Amino acid sequence: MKILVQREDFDVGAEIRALAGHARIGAVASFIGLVRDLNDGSAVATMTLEHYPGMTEKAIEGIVAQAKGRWEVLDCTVIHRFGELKPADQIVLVAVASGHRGDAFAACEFIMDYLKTRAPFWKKEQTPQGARWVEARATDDEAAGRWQRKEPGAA
Amino acid sequence: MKILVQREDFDVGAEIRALAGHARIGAVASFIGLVRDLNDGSAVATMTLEHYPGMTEKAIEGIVAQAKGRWEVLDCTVIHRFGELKPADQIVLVAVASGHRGDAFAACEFIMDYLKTRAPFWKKEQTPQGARWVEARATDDEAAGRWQRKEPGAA
Amino acid sequence: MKVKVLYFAGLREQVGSSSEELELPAGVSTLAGLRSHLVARGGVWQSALAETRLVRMAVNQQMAQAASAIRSGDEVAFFPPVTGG
Amino acid sequence: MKVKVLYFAGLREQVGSSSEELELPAGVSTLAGLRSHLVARGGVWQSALAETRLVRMAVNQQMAQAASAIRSGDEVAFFPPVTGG
Repeated sequence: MKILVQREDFDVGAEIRALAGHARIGAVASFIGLVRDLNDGSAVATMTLEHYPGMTEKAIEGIVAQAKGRWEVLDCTVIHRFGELKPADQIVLVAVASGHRGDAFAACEFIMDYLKTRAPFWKKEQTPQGARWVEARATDDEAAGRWQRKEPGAA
Repeated sequence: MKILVQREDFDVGAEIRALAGHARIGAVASFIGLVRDLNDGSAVATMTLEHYPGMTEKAIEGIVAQAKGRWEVLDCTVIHRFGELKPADQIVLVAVASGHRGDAFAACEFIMDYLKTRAPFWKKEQTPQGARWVEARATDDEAAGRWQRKEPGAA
Repeated sequence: MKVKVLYFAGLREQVGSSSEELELPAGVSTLAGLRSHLVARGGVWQSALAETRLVRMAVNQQMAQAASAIRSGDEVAFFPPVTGG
Repeated sequence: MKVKVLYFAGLREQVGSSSEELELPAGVSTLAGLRSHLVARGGVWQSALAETRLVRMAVNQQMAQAASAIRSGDEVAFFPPVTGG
């Protein structure tokens, strides 16, 4: 397991290769989030990611622990950047290694959905209309909520 | 769009970097399938992947076209190997670039599920008990069937 | 009419052939008909292609059903359920 | 009791402070109580932390609810809904 919150970019190929290389792994699902040059109808020149140092790492650890409790996760890497980013820059990587693809996909998407709604990061965009904080989306809460409805015993 | 059926290994990092690099892409979901050293309780020494040259490419093209009809797919790469492979070797890569993560995850998992049940590849494993053809799994049909139930107007 | 028939994977091994050119009698015009024609050879053909076996079929490199028509010059393939990915 | 209070993102900009050390009156023992105490300062505090605003809270770097207890020495944080990933 590897969790990094860093200003620097990351190398997706190297990170995936570095996942525990044992031969019980049959599936690696991964996700990369990138800065788009257009958001909510405005051109985005640069984006600044603020975070809560210390809490971010703990929040991601907690999310990964939940994923491990629900699916077979043989190894997992989460890297989230902060600081100033430009369009097409990488923001986040989640890579999950498992025996089977169903577990790898589910754990990877779960970690992303929870990270979007529970890890203390905030995006501020510079647009031609000035700087603005990105608003949280109801669709992100819904995406995270899907997983709760699937939990046994949950309402 | 890039679809390759080849004997050679592939470089995941290079393939993901090569996805159309424009800044409308906010999400890249990818999947790598690998040879496991244990399958259905038997140690796997080597695996041979047979395929139907010509039809495999068409089948994958058809699956990718369906995914593009259902989700926003800005770019997509599918590479599937054939020939003799060893445990921990890479078998397949599916990488999907989209504006948003929901589309990228769904299209990537859809392509994998359909590829497992509709693309003409067959695995033969060498085990201490001898060579055996891998049996198709009911769980793979179920995984592919999920997507049909979600189609509007489908029974 | 003449068709090319391909066999793959376990089915190829069972019938001991990967491909053949077939001259079909007039009555054979669907995949089901072709399969019955091959089963009628008996022996490994009967066991490999029996109704009770899960066999997938393609015509001209497209997945096809038992009722699918076949025409002269078609490439037909028989194979087990696929296991790639 | 004494607590450390942190503010992040838009909320930090609104109150014009990223962190402060607070000496709390005896009656304040929950996050809701602390929030009311800050709102009572009026001005930017009142507008940024008003009941009608969606504000997320953490105690000692764990997400927490309004009813959560706070103790002397705790690190408390107020921030808008998160937008990372």
